[in-house]
Amino acid sequence: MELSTSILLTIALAPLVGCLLAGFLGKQIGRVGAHSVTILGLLISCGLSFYVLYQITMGGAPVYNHNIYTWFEIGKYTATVGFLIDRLTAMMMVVVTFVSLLVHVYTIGYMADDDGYQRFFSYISLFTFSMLMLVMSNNFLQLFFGWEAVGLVSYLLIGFWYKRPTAIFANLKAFIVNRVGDFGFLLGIAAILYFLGTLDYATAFSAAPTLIGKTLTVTQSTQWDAATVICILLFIGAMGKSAQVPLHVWLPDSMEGPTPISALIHAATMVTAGIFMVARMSPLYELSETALSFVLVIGATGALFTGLIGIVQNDIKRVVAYSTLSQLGYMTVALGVSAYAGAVYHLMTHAFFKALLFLGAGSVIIAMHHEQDMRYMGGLRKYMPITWITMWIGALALCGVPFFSGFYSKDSIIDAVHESHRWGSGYAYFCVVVGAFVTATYTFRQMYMTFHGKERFKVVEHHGHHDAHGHDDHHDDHDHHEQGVLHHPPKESPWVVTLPLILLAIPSLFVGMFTVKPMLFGGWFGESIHVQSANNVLEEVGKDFHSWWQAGLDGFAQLPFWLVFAAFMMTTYIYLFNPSVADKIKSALKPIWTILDRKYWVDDIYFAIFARGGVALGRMFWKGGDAAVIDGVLIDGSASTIQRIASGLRRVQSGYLYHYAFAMILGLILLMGGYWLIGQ
Amino acid sequence: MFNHLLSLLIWLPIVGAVPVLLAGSSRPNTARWLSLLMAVLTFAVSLFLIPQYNADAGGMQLAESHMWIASLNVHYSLAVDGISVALILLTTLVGILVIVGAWEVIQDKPHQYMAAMLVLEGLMIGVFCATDALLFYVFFEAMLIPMFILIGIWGGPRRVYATLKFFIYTFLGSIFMLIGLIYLYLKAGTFDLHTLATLPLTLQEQSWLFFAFLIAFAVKVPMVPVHTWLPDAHVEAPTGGSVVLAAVMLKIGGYGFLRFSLPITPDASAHFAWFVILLSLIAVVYIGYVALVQEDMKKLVAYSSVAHMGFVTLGVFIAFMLVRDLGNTDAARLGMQGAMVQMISHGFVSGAMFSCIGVLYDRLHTRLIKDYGGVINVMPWFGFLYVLFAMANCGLPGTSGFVGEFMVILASFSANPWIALFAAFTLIIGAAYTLYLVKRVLWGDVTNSHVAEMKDINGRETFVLGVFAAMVLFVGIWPEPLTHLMDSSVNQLVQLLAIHKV
Amino acid sequence: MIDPSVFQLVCFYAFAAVTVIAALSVITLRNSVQAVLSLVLAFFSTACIWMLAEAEFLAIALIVVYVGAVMVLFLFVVMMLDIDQEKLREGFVKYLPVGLIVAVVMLVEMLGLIGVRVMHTQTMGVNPATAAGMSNTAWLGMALYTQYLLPFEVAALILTVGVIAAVALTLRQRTGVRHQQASEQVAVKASDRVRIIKMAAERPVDSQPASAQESKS
Amino acid sequence: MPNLNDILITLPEFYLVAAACVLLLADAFLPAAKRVWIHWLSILVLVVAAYLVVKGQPAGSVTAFNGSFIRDGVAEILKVFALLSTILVFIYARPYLIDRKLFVGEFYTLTIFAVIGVMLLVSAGSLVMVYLGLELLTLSSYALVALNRDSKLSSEAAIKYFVLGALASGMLLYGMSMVYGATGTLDLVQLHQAIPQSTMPHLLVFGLIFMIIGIAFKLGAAPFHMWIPDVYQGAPTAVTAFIGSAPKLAAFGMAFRLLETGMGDYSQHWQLMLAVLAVLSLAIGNLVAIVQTNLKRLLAYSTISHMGYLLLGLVNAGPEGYSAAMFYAVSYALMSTAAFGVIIALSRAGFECEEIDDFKGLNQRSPWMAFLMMLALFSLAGVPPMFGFFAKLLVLQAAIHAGMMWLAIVGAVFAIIGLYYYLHVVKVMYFDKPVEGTEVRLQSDFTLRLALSLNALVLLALGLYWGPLLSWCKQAFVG
Amino acid sequence: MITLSHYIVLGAILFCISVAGLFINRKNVIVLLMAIELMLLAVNINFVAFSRFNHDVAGQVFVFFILTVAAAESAIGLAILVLLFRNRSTVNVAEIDSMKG
Repeated sequence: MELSTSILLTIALAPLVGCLLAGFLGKQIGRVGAHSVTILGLLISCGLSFYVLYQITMGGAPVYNHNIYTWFEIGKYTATVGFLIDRLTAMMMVVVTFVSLLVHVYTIGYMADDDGYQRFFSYISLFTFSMLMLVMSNNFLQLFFGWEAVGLVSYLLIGFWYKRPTAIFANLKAFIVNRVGDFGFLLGIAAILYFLGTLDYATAFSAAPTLIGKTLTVTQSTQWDAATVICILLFIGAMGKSAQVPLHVWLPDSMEGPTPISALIHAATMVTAGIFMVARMSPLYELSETALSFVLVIGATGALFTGLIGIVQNDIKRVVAYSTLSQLGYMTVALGVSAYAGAVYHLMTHAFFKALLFLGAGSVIIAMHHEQDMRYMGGLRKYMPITWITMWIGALALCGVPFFSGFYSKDSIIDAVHESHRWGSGYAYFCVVVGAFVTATYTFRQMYMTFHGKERFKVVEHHGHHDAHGHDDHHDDHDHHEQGVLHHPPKESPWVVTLPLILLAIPSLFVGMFTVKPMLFGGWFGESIHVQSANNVLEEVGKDFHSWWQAGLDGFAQLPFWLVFAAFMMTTYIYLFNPSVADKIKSALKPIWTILDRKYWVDDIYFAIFARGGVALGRMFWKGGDAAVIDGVLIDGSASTIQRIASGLRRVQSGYLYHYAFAMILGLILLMGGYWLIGQ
Repeated sequence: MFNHLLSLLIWLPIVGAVPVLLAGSSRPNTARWLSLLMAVLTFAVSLFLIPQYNADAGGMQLAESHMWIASLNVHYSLAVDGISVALILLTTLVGILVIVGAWEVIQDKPHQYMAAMLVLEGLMIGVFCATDALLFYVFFEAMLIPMFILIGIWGGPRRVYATLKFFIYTFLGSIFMLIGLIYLYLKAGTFDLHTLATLPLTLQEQSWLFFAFLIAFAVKVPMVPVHTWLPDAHVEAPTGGSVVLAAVMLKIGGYGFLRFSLPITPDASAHFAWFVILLSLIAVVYIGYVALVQEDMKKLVAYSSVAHMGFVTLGVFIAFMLVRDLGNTDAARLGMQGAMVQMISHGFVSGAMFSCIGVLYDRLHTRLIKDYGGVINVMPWFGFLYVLFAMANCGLPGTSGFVGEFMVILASFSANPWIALFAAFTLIIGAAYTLYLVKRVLWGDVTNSHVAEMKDINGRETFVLGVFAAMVLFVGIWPEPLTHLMDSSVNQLVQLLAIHKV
Repeated sequence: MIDPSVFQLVCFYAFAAVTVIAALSVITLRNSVQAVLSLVLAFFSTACIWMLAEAEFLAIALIVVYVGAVMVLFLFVVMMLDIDQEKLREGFVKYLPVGLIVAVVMLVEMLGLIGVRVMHTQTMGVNPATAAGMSNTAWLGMALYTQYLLPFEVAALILTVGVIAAVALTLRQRTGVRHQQASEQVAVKASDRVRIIKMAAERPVDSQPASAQESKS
Repeated sequence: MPNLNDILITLPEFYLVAAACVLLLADAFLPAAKRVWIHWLSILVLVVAAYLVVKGQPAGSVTAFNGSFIRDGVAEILKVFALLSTILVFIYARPYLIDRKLFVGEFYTLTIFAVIGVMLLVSAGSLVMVYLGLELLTLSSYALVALNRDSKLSSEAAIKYFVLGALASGMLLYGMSMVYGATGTLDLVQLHQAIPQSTMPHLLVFGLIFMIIGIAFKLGAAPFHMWIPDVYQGAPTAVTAFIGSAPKLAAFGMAFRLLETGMGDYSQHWQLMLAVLAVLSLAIGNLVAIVQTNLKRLLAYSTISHMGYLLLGLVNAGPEGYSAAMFYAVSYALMSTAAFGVIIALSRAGFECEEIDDFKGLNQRSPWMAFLMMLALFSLAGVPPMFGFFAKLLVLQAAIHAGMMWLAIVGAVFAIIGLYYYLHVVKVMYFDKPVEGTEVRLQSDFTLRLALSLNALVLLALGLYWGPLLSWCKQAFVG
Repeated sequence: MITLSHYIVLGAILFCISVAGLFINRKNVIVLLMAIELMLLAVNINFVAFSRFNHDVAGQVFVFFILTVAAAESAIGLAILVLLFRNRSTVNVAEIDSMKG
């Protein structure tokens, strides 16, 4: 049965309606009204997404690819707005709407006391709409629309607490760094239009083989392969959005936004848009080995080196953020070895467990009254058991412990890299394997520092005015607090917070077992993902795959697991039994620690070169170019020159009659002389 | 009425200015309502253009022609194509908005202000309608007078310097065009643009004429390096003046290229296209950096206007490269269409940005960025609209600012990827200067007691900004009506590009 | 016997020399009266030169009109205005070289452009008036009152303007100067001349003599 | 022999002479209180004269008094506008003269004599008539400039005007003598025919140079412009208004008669000379005007530059150029009367509103006067849609058509510089605050305000619809 | 034999003397007026000579008019001079510079 356009429109527009209602009528409909309409919108959207997924996978609905309306039509170029619904899309829709729905519910609890309650719901619904537009698009234009729209919402949400200087710095940074990626992305789209003459996916993909042999004239003597140019340009977009090295710098800072956002946008959905996009463009990427190697190396670098930074972080959210960077690197590596399905699969599982980890972290933050520093936590498990357990599920999934969903996705990526013979795959393999150890290290460190060990905070009962304050205000006057001092003992979060945790823990735990075979090795994605047979590493990996149970058991025998185990032992010793070791290691490895703490100085270098440098350049252009040369010399200069000449000339008009007569005589002499010279 | 629709459009506001002026300073409200009535009437009349103009057929329509100066064979001839229609609609709409926007803001001699605005509106419409070069020139220059007055009387502290600079700069540019036009007249015996377009000219003649036209329109657009009048004029102009200047007046430069450089000197234009493209790219990059470090909000937006208008010239001249060198007429259409959409869009976006700054200025009487901060705390609705326009200014998809830039970048990639590379740089630098502005003005905590006392926008301001917002979103989400309106005209222009005169 | 043409030439040179010297005196003499008289001399000698050219009427007119009227007017003004002659000629020598150079350059240019050499061969020919069988005066008069009637009228107009202008600029109705008004004298009535005052027959005893004198007069 | 027909052809001039004499007598006998009659009578006289000029205009060109007088389209237009601008000057002048106790009959009679001079000059058919017409005009003008007998500036201006004017006349005469010597005739038409047979053609060019100086002096073209600023400033404003209008038309007529009617075949010789004068005038006029503080003086320098533009038309040396130049002269006459009219309207006894600073904040105090002045200034600056723009357009076109593109570009560049000082005055009127304590008391004279408004609005109206005037001008030069 | 050039050269010399007189003289306005008379004289000599040379009466008629006009001109010139002297008590050219620039 063909999917109906109205259902798809409803899926996309329901969150938008919610957003508009909550945003424009926020005052009128109140807090309850705001979260009701948005959640209702999401429910509709999510439910229908599941229905669409069902129809696509089980119901035998054909791939839906229709235009809704024409955006412009100029000569042979048309741009439209339309939907392409295949299995990849359907899966993404479900992930997006599901996580979004849970985040909506979670927000009721998390933002309960915030002044911007309605605004927040409006934003996240807007985000859901944008993300849906992105994934459901059937053309590059709409993709770019969604791409930038999620960037906008991300910008708004990172700066949600707009009074905090760090937040408004972070959102500016996020937007501009994303724009750097979009810069490449837009050029990539332009290149596609130039080479393929269309913006429509289907047309472009079917014409993709014609790219072979085409080149782009870069200079008189240099020709670049068309497919490589397109793919690398598009991937630059993905690097921005999916926070790949070296455009990763915005993501850790984006933790300035409220935690639900970190979960939804900066972990589960938006940042994976780049992964989705590359998977979507697989027919193009398959044409360029060079581009894929580029992707591979970038991804691998990110997977290892950003993870390392995670080890030295003390902010609970930042640890998860660096973990996200690292995991995005894994996905990118998968893309780089043509294991698109693996990447998308990891995207899905990661969405669940990473959202879980963020929301769990949020739950902890609520309990700690917006204290995010793990050095002032510890032993929280007895106060908030549900959070504790669910987070452990997420943590184990992240580490890739067998049978957890993360295991299936991550392990198969490592295997796929192992199988690949692409340039750079050796380096990538090293990175992802070591990365597994690193991942486990920061994950366990985080869990121990938060939930286990001694309590490193004091509870001072205090019936001051702070009781009346919402979370929002806590941030404002955070500095007035002595760190590690709570006025109430931590307690488990309300059900609106824990329910989403539980609902996310379930897929984090189980989704891998049930979906690994069809999705990874069963060709579930069908036509959505195109892999050339020579590149099909997953098929190679799949040859050893028999069942989820078997694979899980085999997992215990493999190198990654033992690395995770080693990390487990190490962190358990250090953080559970002998915390002083941590400091000793830190001082012993001071240089390395400094490198990691300074994040390889990437931020500093960028700030110095691009921010300060840009401003200095601008000032130079302005004062030197505009003010000094153009205005000073050319405009005002010529004006004053004229003025000077005029003042000189007026002195000729001396007022003396004999001078006047003399001027006339001179005129006569000159006319006569001139005529004498020229005329005769 | 439809036979003289264009005349009606031109003269209605100009004649309408007389009763407004006569209302005198003693009856300011009469003057205000009268001028609003005139502006609304003009807008209403301009709406008739949509059904009356056949967008599919393209070409010059609704023509009127009367002998004006028989002994010089000068005609009072008017006609519009799709591009003109779009620009006229923009003008009439902005006409209403500036009058509403100035309602109680202008307390000093409001009748003169409103009358000047109406005259200006009529003259600008005249520019877009004229198909006789001399008539065009007359409207083109006459515009300067009301604008000169507007900036000079109601402007800021350095208004005199700014308005003199504005007037003389523009006059400087156009006087050379006049000489070019006279030369053409002497060759062709007419000022009729259509005839001039078919006049055979050698490449050398074309080159001289091209530069005569270039300097006139480059100043108006404005292009680097003759842009420095714009920041000064904008900074000192009253809000309404800035809005009209940015929204409509700058477009006349771009429009002029289409009406003069392109059909009359196609070969020279193609020959020197690289030069204009180079200047356009410099506008995008160089001006972007300059905008980044501005301390005055209006100056910043003014510089951003220069950068955005760079896309207009880029789009027009990239079309030459595409048609002449590569034979890619479709991409040329895309580029030119992009330029046109960018003109309309920039009209809305910059108009809106200047209106926003006007809103702030009316409250705090300063335009310095450092005097603000945390405005969103006290003016949330304003903040919402401001962010929307800022996003449009940095070309976010879904807003009108994106459409034109997108098309132009797509087209320029087809011509040369390096051009596209520099053009697309606007994505980064545009976002940087715009959002840096937003950050410093809107976000943050209120640190200034004056800011704390600011009131959110009132109904009048909401109307003005709301209309702008609606247009920005409409064009951004569904540009097809706009592109369709202009498409056949653009196509015809592109066909002209291919015709060699030598 | 001297050849008449040679005699004419000698005369010409003599008069021309006098004219030039007189002209130079006009612009160099310190005393204005002397300058005017030099000018008169220049006019006289020029009139003689015109005689040589057989333009008798104009020669006479020059003397009658110029020397007789215009120069007298000049002299009159020079003498009327009380001018400090000495002061007026200070610094004259300073500018002489410049003036001389310019004048010489101009003369050279003029003579060069006129082409004096070419002209040197051109003689004056017969007297046209004699050829027409008329005296010079009649010849001139015939043209003046027929062909040049309109200019003649205009010249009259110019003279009128000269009169009006001179009067308008210099005539002053001075206040405080008593003129004899004949019409008023004629139109006077007896009542204007004599005023009869009625006086009281008796006067108060204590009134002072001074006031009585006043009222009487 | 002259006959009645000659009289009929010259009827407007004879009529004016007679009327001037009547006015002269009337002035002598009217008591001072009734002198206002002279004013109205003079205007009536001029109106009737204009009527006679237009009414009796024959088709084509006719001559009278043995060719001394030419009555053709060129003369007609110049006379009509000379009379018209003089009428305006009379209307503007009355309150000004009354305020300064200069309200005397001589002003009217001398001005009318000057106008007669203008009319004779533009109709001159021989070198004698050119000279006599010119002298009639200039002698009257000398007297008019000195009319304010108690003013130091007036008498200074008059003496400067007189000496330089006499020098220029002398040069003109010297040139005429040379031309006469080369051709043996004074009649312009015969001169034209005699030129090819001349045995001394070098004398012709030599004489031409001197005659051009005479013309340039009358126009006020640099470097023969030195009298203009001082005379404009020193003369009573009413007289300045006159000197700025009708005599410029006469100067054009004189140039046309001498250069085209007389020496049209020598155009290749005088074109370049005029071009040089044009460049110098444009440069000096526009540049020095920038640094002026006195509005009358500023307008004087602006006159110099305008005469440069007029010369741009003349260098074309063809019907097109002549019509452009005449159009320019007409437009200039109207613009300058309007500008001086405003100065008069703002002046009053004891206060000459002639410093630019006196105009500060005029828009606040008298918006209408400011508006009229703005119209005049923008017209002078040549900004469309004002009349002055089209005049500039035509002369630029004429110059380009003559193959002198460089000259047109020079004209264009100086138009920009010129724009600056006109804008400066607009700026002072509109953007500056009025000086405290100086309020403007407008002349309440109704006819002045009406005429001034009409005069300024005509600049706008003619800017919008100038076709008929141009056709008229072109018509005059056809055939 | 007196030729045309004799007269013309004399005219030119007189013309130059009068021109020199105009700007060498820096003091007395009256001398300026006299220089102008000299200039007219130079012109008259030219006219008379050319008239004789061309066998044409017009030149002499012109001289007649020049003489007439010169008389009127002198009258007005002297009137202005008197006016100037009354107003400023001087006829010193170097002191008549109230207006300049």
